[in-house]
Amino acid sequence: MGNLRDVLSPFTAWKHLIETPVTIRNPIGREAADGYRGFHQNDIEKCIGCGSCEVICQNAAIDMVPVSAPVDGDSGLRPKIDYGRCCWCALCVDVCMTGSLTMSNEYTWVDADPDAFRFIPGVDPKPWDDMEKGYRREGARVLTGAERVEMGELPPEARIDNFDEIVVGYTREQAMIEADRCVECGLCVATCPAHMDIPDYIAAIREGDYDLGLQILYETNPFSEVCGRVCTHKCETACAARHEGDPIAIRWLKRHIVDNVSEDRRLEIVGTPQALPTGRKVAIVGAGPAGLTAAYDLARQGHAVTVYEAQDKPGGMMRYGIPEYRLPYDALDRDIAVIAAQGVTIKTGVRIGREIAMDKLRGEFDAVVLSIGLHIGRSTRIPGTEGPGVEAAIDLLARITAGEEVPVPERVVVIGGGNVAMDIARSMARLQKRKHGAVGVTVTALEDFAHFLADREEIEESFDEGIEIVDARGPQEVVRYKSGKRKGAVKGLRTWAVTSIFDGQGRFAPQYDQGDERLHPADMVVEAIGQAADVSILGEDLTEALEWTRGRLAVDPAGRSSEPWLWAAGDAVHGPDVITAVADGHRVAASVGAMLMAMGEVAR
Amino acid sequence: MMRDLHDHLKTRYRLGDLAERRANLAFVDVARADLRALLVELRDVHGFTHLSLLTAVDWIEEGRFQLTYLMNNRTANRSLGLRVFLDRADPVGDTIHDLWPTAATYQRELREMFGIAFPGSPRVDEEFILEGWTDMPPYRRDFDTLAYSQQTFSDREGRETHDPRAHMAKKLNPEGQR
Amino acid sequence: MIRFEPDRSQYPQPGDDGKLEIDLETGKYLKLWHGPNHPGITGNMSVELTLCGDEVVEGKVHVGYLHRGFEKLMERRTFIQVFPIVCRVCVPEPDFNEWCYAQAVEELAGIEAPEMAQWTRTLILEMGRFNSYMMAMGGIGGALGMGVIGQWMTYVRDLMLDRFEEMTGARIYHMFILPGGVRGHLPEGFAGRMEEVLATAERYLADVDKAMFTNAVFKARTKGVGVIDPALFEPYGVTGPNARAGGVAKDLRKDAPYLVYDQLDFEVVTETASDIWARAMVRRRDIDVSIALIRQILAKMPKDGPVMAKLPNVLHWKIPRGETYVAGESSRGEYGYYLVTDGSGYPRRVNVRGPSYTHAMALLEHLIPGTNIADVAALMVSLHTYPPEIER
Amino acid sequence: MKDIDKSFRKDTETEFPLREELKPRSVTAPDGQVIEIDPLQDYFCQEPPKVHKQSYFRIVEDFYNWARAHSLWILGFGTGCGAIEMRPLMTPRFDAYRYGIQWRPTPRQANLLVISGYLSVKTLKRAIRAYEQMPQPKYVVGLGSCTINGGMYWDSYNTIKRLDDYLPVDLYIAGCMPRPEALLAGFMDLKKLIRKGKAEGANKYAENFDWYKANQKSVIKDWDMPDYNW
Repeated sequence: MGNLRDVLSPFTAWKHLIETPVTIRNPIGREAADGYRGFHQNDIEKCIGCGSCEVICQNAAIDMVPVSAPVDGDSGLRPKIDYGRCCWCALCVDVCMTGSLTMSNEYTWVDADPDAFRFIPGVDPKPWDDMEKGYRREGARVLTGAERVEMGELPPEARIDNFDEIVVGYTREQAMIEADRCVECGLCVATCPAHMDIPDYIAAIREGDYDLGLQILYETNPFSEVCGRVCTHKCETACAARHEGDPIAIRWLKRHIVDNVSEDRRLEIVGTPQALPTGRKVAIVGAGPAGLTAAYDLARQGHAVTVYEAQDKPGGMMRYGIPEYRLPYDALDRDIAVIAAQGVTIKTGVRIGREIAMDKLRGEFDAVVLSIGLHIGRSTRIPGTEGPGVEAAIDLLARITAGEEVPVPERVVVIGGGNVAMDIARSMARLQKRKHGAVGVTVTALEDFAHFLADREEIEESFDEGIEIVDARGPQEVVRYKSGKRKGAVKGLRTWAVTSIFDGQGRFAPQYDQGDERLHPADMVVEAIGQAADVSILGEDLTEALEWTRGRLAVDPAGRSSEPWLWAAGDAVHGPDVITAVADGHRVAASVGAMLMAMGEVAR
Repeated sequence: MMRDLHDHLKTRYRLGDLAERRANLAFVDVARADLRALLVELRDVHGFTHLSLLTAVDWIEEGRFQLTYLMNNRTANRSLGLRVFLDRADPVGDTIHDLWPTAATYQRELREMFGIAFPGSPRVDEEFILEGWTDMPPYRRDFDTLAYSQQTFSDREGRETHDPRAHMAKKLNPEGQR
Repeated sequence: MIRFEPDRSQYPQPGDDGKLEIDLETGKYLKLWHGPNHPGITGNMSVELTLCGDEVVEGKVHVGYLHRGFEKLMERRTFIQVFPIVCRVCVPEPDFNEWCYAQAVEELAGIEAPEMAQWTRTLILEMGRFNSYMMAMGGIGGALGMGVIGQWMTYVRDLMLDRFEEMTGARIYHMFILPGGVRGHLPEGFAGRMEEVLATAERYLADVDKAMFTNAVFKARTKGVGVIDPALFEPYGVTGPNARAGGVAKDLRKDAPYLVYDQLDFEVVTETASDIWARAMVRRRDIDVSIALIRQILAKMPKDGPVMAKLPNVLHWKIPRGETYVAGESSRGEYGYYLVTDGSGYPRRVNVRGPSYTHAMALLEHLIPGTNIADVAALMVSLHTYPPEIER
Repeated sequence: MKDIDKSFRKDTETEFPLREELKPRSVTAPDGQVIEIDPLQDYFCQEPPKVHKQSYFRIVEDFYNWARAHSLWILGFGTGCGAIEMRPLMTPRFDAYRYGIQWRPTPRQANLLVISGYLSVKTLKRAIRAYEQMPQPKYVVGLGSCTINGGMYWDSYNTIKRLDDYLPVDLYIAGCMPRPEALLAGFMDLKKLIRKGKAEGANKYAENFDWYKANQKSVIKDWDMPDYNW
């Protein structure tokens, strides 16, 4: 038996009688901790509706419901949360690609109606919408990779005196890591002009199944090798990962797939047309991306396709506009080889309108597709542009590709801030380095760096290569020597500083600060401010018969002109890049194919 | 250390290769006929006196169940997982409740959740966790818990979700053009 | 000590096969369902007791009332999706599940959590242990009619839950230990507020010592009652405080140090009697160890540093084929996760080895016969079992 | 109710046998007397529950409701995780007793059944018995996601998804799990409902008794007990 202490000591508990009670006076609605995981909040302006929250939710508590119209990079969907499912684990907050989804520290919600516990945070008003406290993700997004795998490049000193390809391409390991970052939301698909199945081929990389990846690429784009190098990758601007980190390197991943499938294997996978020959004939004018894509599609449908190309080699702007250091010719040749393998006849060195008239094509073929591109360089028409020493960028690029001799003076000034300006500047820099051992190129652009048209990496690489880029300069005059031995030769470009480019209505109307005038010394001025289509090939009668809008051939959404046998595609009607041209090619091919099919039905 | 033990035992029992996970944890395949003798030796000679757990893994593609006997030597703090494979079509295990009485509980669970029979194990056929279960043993891989749940218990209606990619394709490119 | 010794001659005798012949229809026996809805049961489980007089002649444990099929559900969730559900396996001490799972995944995926995360995890586990012991302490008091002990302990536990809340963002299911690290850093001034809680706890624990452990009634009802023969420890898989109460100085924190326990200074608490009192006392003294550990961790842990290792994209995270077993010393004994992966994005099999599994089933059924009906609740509580981890 | 896929209902055709102790039999008492017993007749009620009639006078009914609202006696049956947050309510810190709320160990003394989260099918069976044994008027509160739409066990084979298919729920409290403060807020709301006479779950149960029974029996496949459990 216990002693007396054992009996008495329990009574010491009575001292609590005189202690202050620990009771919380008003427990209902007591504020939770600052970082409490309470009810959800969503900044719907910031949210892009990528649905990663839905994917990660293991309770199937989140539905994506339409709230606004979809636009590039925003599906218009917003998460609707079912509090009959939620477990407040906040993985949705942690995975949120934009950081829009958070949690308040509110926790009281009582209702007699079980169907009431569903709401769209940020859309359905709730008392906790504006609460400051609650769970926020600490630091950067960690559940999905935020940083892009850096792409290997030739260093400037190794690349400046040659036209070798700069970009090295990902190794398998690098590609795997980069592909792993994709959250497969698919927002990019709508933004891509050709609607490529981007998440699918990225998934194929993760699986290491390059054959499958290539197959997916070819479903939407026969120029994957080209696009894997020079695509303007609008998709990456819609990428969910860009909001808190770098967008997925979609372009490089595409290239990675093609790089990892041998040429023979590629021909094997793509195969030849499975459709029976239809006996229908289609003529395509211009072997650029739009024309060849249309040719590929139509050939796969079983039609006999003939492509006419004025230049010596097919490829159009891809060959004659894009410098070799960005797109090696053999890469382009490999893509074209697959298209040719579909039974497409490509006749090069044939200029329609000169050697063969359009009318003849009309007579010989069931349909004609015009994909002539933009091969005439526009001029600023400022004083001094007429005369020697002023060149159009597009002409120069084509001549460089063709292996012709081009003038390479020690000082060159380029007018323009787009990718073509960069292309010619960098090509000239290479030629200068070879010839003179030094780079002397200045690029003058209307836009300031914040609004530059050329890709950021183009600008950075240009700087690396020693090219001077002066932003916000408006060209006023090509100054020529008035006298002396070099009379009439180009002396330089006079520019004013730009204060604004567009007026209040958004029209192009540059304003200058005339006090800020500079003369950029030059021996040659290259204009790279845009191109135009050479529509003279149509001939007068046809030009007369067709409808036009603002100098461009008028076409319906499917690319058909006002003449039922004539379609137009590519830069000439839509612009401005390879992937848009590819998309255009598909569209036109579908329209042509439908027409041919209808003809077939009638004939039968 | 584990390797020494493995080399030592390999001479007398049909053992697979030793898969070392950590310095103090390894797994090894054991022929079913050798299991009991091996367990007894491990317990009585090598100090693996503690049965950490006994459970099964369903390798449905390979048509067999894996029984894992995780033995622990509490003095040396080493664990050895013994893997015994049973034919999935007629899974019968050997009871070890007389070696470790607590194994009877594990065996009851395996009987109920995987449908592995352990003849002779006490109360092995009694209901353990489930009650009135009429379907196949639920831990088997071919049992689809989601489908079962959807069939058996009703969801609250009115939920609909949209895939961002398909939704955008439908809204922005209704004709499905490429 | 006076003990009532019943006349056992009237009791059922084992038959030839060693089993009791109990014919309820004779009217000599009473079948009593202790649970699932019963104030003297440790959670939602039940013990089917057969009584002869007020002595229990047979007890069958019934579990499964809380079975949610976790192990099945985990097989159809990705590795990150499993993270929120593991803590639900054991309600009163959820953190152990989070750690075991995270550790197992990290091991198979070849990831190492940063040092800061290791310390934070240790802190969380000790806080969880403290809370779990508080429930056990209150439960033992409650089972023996000392409701006030339960009131005090629940209050102290609640203070600790407040610390959990500010640290992790939740009271019960903290979901803080992600595979790869932990979700965040400690808030400003956390150590100071923790110290207040620990001081309050110590004050209340001193009261518990006086009101319970020196209480004549408590001693009379627990000493020598519900003795587990240490020879049964191995066959019945008894681990943790239940074994330490029988003099087995085994503690995985010491024997197979995980996290940062090898950098902490503490001793393994043991008792020798192996009865209810010893089991309560081991836990009581282990609370002191936990308190000291929390103080040590807060003093020694790094002030800043990364808390997450670099993870692959968790939305399609695949782990190569492999299997592992990760165990630690929970407040109830060896708590482990057996994880099997098959190279896919989902676990092939997850098996949770909860200490209650062995303690509440085979061991309890072995201990119950021969006890007085009034002691059954105390016996169960002293084993400190949580039903959700038995059936999962 | 859903169309039922036969592959998931293997034994629905065969009636589950009644539990042994519920079968009629004759028993010999220790003194040798033989007694015929039929447990279903002898121990259980044969009547389905009836609608609890309101008082004829509005003022009397209001008074009753006022009284009912101020004595919520909760059945201390922790059916799932959420029970752990009920415990703090019973202690001085949150002190639910000051609001007239207390816990009772037996259904016979309780008028509020709190389903604390998910219900496994096995517990559902007990919860139904507990509910039916409670005297009228009685109320049911569902805690957390699980009672509303299955919560995180939405794809589990062993937990129900919608509590209102099986028991009449008067009020739901969101959370996983709801904090003690949220529970108190819920109980306060329940009081308001009771005072307004809107917490009529028990009557709904009586009125739709067959529907509830059919739902209950569709998931409790070993229905080996009487239909009326009071």
